[in-house]
Amino acid sequence: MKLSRRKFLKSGAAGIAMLSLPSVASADADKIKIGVIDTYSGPATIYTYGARNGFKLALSQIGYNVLGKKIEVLYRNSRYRPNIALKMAKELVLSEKVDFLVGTISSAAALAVSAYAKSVKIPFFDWIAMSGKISGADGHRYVFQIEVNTDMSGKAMALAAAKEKYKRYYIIGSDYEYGHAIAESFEKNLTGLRKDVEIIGKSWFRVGEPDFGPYINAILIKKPDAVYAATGGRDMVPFLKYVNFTGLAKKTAIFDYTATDTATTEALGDSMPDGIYGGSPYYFYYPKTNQNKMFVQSYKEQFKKWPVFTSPNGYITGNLLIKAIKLVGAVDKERIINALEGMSISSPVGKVYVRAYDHQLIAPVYVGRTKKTGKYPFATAADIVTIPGDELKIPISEVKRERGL
Amino acid sequence: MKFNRKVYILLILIAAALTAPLVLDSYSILVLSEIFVTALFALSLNLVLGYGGMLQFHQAVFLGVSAYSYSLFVLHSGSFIIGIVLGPAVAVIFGTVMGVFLVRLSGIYFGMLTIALGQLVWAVVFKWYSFTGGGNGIPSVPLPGFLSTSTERYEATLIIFLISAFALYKIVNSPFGLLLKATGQNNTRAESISVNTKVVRLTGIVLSSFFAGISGISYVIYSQSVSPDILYWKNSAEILVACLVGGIYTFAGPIVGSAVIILITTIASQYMEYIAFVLGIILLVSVLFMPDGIVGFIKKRIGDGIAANKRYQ
Amino acid sequence: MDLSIVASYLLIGISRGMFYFVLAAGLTLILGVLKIINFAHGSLYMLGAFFMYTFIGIAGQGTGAFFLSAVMAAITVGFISFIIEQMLLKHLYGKEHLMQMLLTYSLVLIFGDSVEMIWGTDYYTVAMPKLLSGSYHIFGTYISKFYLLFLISGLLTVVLLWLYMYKTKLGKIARAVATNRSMVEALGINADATFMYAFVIGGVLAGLGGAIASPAVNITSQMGDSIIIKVFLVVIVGGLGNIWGSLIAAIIFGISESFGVLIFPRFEIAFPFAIAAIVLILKPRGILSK
Amino acid sequence: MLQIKDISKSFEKFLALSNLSFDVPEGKITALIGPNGAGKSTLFNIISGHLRPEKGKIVLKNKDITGLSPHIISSLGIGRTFQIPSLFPKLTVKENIMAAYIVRNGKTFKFFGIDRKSEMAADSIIDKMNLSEVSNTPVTSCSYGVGKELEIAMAMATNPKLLLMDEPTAGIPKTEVGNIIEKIKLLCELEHITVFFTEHDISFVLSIASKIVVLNQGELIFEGVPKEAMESSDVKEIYLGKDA
Repeated sequence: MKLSRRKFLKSGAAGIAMLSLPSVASADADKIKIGVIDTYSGPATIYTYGARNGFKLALSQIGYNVLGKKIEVLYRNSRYRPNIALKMAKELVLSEKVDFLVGTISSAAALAVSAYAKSVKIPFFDWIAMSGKISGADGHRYVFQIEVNTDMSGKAMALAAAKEKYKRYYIIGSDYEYGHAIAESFEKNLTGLRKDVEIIGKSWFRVGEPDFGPYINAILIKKPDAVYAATGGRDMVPFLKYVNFTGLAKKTAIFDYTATDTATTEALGDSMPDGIYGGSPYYFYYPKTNQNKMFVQSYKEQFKKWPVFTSPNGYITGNLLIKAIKLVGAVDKERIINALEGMSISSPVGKVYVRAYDHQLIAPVYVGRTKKTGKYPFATAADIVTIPGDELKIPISEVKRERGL
Repeated sequence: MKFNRKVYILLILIAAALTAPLVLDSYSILVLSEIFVTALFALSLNLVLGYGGMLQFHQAVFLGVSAYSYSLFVLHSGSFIIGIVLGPAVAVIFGTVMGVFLVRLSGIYFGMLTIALGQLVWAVVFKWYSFTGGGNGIPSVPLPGFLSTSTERYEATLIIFLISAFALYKIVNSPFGLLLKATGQNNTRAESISVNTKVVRLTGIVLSSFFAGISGISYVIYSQSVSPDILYWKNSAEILVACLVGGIYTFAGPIVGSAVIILITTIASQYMEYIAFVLGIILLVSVLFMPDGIVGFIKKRIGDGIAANKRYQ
Repeated sequence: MDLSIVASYLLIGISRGMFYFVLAAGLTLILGVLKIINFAHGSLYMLGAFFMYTFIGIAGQGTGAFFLSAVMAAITVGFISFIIEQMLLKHLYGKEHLMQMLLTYSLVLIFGDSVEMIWGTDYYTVAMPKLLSGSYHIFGTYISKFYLLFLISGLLTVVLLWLYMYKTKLGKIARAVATNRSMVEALGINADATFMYAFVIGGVLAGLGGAIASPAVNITSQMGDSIIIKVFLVVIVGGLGNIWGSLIAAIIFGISESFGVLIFPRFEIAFPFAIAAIVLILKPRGILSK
Repeated sequence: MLQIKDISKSFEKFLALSNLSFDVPEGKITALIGPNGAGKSTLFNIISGHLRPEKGKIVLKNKDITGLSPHIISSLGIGRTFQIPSLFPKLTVKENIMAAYIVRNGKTFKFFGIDRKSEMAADSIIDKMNLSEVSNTPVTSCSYGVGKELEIAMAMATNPKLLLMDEPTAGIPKTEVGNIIEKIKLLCELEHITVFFTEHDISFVLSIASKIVVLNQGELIFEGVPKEAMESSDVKEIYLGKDA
């Protein structure tokens, strides 16, 4: 086969790639490296900075040092794109040789990184993404869900709604994984608790929808008793702004998980309508335990901001990891995972624990209604009801069924 | 057989690429296999863009459709070989169906239709939650046994790239290749020498979708996961940038362009935040000062060089 | 559905359509005159919103301040378009359209990140001016006053564009250039001036679009992405370069979307792409073409 | 060879051709003359299939070819050269010619290897048209004259029965015109190709054409031998103005 002379050299340019990449890390023993992948641009930042700061607080409280080993944390911005998050996870594991992976507000990214973590046997802690599949259907030995997931939060909102007198519900939500998952869980639990409840309509808007007019108008026409809004991190604020200036909140009750969370109320300021039912795994002003007061005080000191619902998740993740490493006495991943299974820890929201079977954090949810009390320049949650984690957790038989075992 | 300097260099490069896993650390190997996947994908685009003169603004559809077909088929039925064949086959079906409509248009209209059709496929894959996994895509896609280690996966992407690139090189320099180039450069003149330009352009689109389909399989081998992102138009724009930076009127341009873009983004992402900004500047400079791309620029330099010393001989 | 509900949806649909038209008009003007797709149109829309945020910060919260800031934001984006055209695009006029389009795409990448460098990665939102917050109780339902803003700016765009295209010398030349550029140059008229004006007007309209949308959306570097794909489709259906075609197409899209919430199944997001593909295949010159 | 049967064509309001009828004899050189805008190029585009007439028929050797797509008409034996050389800019001179042969030899869908036959045929035409020195240079870097000659070479490569030549001497310096005339005669006598060309320079036409067709504003003014054309008052009227 005569190789034609002229052009074929050019297609051999693969050689240019021969120069070896500046792989930084050498896996020295006296350092613990943690890789954090999350979305650090755009609207998600009000939640992702919260988790990161909680994590930093936990590590700074032990001077970034455990068992004489220095802790180094590397942050990567995956810009909400799953394939970029996966690529960064590979870079952190293969090039930086990190011992643990932490991250992601986006459920799609969490699932992708979790699958990769399983293949390289590196523990991955998901601290914001709430999809039930992370610890449920797609759960495995190397993933930990340090966040109340959609099954639990949907159930919490259903428990709160069941106490009220509303019968005709309209469901509206962001058209992606989180929106569908939490709306499904809410509907399943509520119709289970209250046989008289009826879902009179559903509609889904695109993430980043600029104009909610038609969607709110459709609700006004159907005149429901109450609306369940499954709005994710990127649509929460614009949606509630629309609810405010169309006066929808005055005409119908509204349930929206994390609507009462400080990140949301602070962003909306005085355009946050009163009386919105919201659930959140944490408020900086509730529970009124002194551990929470100390957490809030040192958080505000270090970051000049109120902690949001993701801050304790970061804090708990850090403390769980430190406690496990100290218990095991070495950076031995398999033994650390065994130590973490069933481990309980005291936290700003009281005693919480990691369920052994599916590595799901069992923590409470506090449901209240938004109210501008004037104490802060933003609304806070009023008449808060605590729903303990054990009441929210999904039976292990259900998890087994989801995993098809 | 008389080999000359250029072919020797090529053989050395291929040998070096084949033996890379012995020398380089596993992350560099991963980046290299990403380069081979992207380079093949860029070559498939350039068949219609540089040679065929068609504004294909959404080539990622064919890669995505092939990757998804393989993943969904293997998840449900498990037989890898059929999955590997199915990927490019489905890509060719999409290429043909879209091509039949695309060849009726030209220029901007052709480009806009590629975006409209491509985004239609993205929207369906993104929304068909029950079948394609919607926004989550398929986080982990099973691969055949012989591709279990990262080195095996690397060699697979390399060999797929070498064979496909060689085939594409042969096609570009074949009689059909000549007619495709002719049609791309002057459609009226091609018609007046009895070239059935619609059929030639359609064949070009179908061939390009076939090779994009192969790069879809190579992509799944490299990333082991698929998400709707790979079908989004921005993914097609990024590969268009790679082709232009490398040089769309040369064969090796897309390969060099892909290597440069991936190396820069990979290295930059370890140190800085704003990778898109870097890419934007590179594209701006290429468009304004190096429209023929890196390879085109070098070729002109060598060309002038040879012409210059000819005059002095 | 009784008449008042249909009427409420028509009103919302038309005002949404007007918003799309503000963006589509600029894009199709550039397409008609320069024969290129301005991929950076979405980034200019985003810049409009960011400048609006900055000017509102300076001008304050009053309704007058809102409109002044909107105009200022639009003009600033127009000025940026002027710089882009004169410093960058102008050098490529002789070259292939692909090069010009890739230049606009490089701006998408550059603006996306520079916005985060300048304004930071936090996200911003603009308070709704008092005059526009709340809603009217008409047609038996609540129509938010915010739509007034869309309607006014849409009508304003229609009038201004009509004046420019039919009443000014440059506008007439622009129309001539859109139909047959070589003929215009053969007559010794400098087409480049019309390119500059078309690109700047396109920028002003994109900036205005961003400014008027700012109270309703998250102002972030990704805000341009989803809306711009929709505006592309409006331009296709209206006919590339056909401003009045894009007006009709924008209203059709607005109405079909606002009714879509009630009727379309979950695949609603795929419909606009399908419509655009069909129109391109059957009537490439758009719905108004003969 | 070719019959034009009452062809009419209008662009919106402008009437380019109105029921035009004449025929082009086989084996001869026929000239189509008339002032600019008389409809010469429009007629050529209709014959070659790039435009569709509203009314009338084009018949090639008693086969109706009206409305067929350009590549089919070309494959039926109608070659074409353009007023401004329209070639494949980035391809070399040899590749331009080879393209025509590849189609002719039915090798359009040969995806691998080389078409030896087309290469040799192209080389022979290049020698015949003494273009060998520029054979491997891309057309963009060739002179205007080479472009004109390449047009003729490519036309010959398609082995046409009828060759439409749109102003073959346009842009050629006076000294070179003789060379082009020789080439056209060579095409007609040696290769037995019927030539039908447009021109607005009367003197060149008289020396070469055996039949002349004169158009003005889309209407047929005169059809016949060159000698008669010179005497016909209508022809003089268009060219020399009213008071001639």
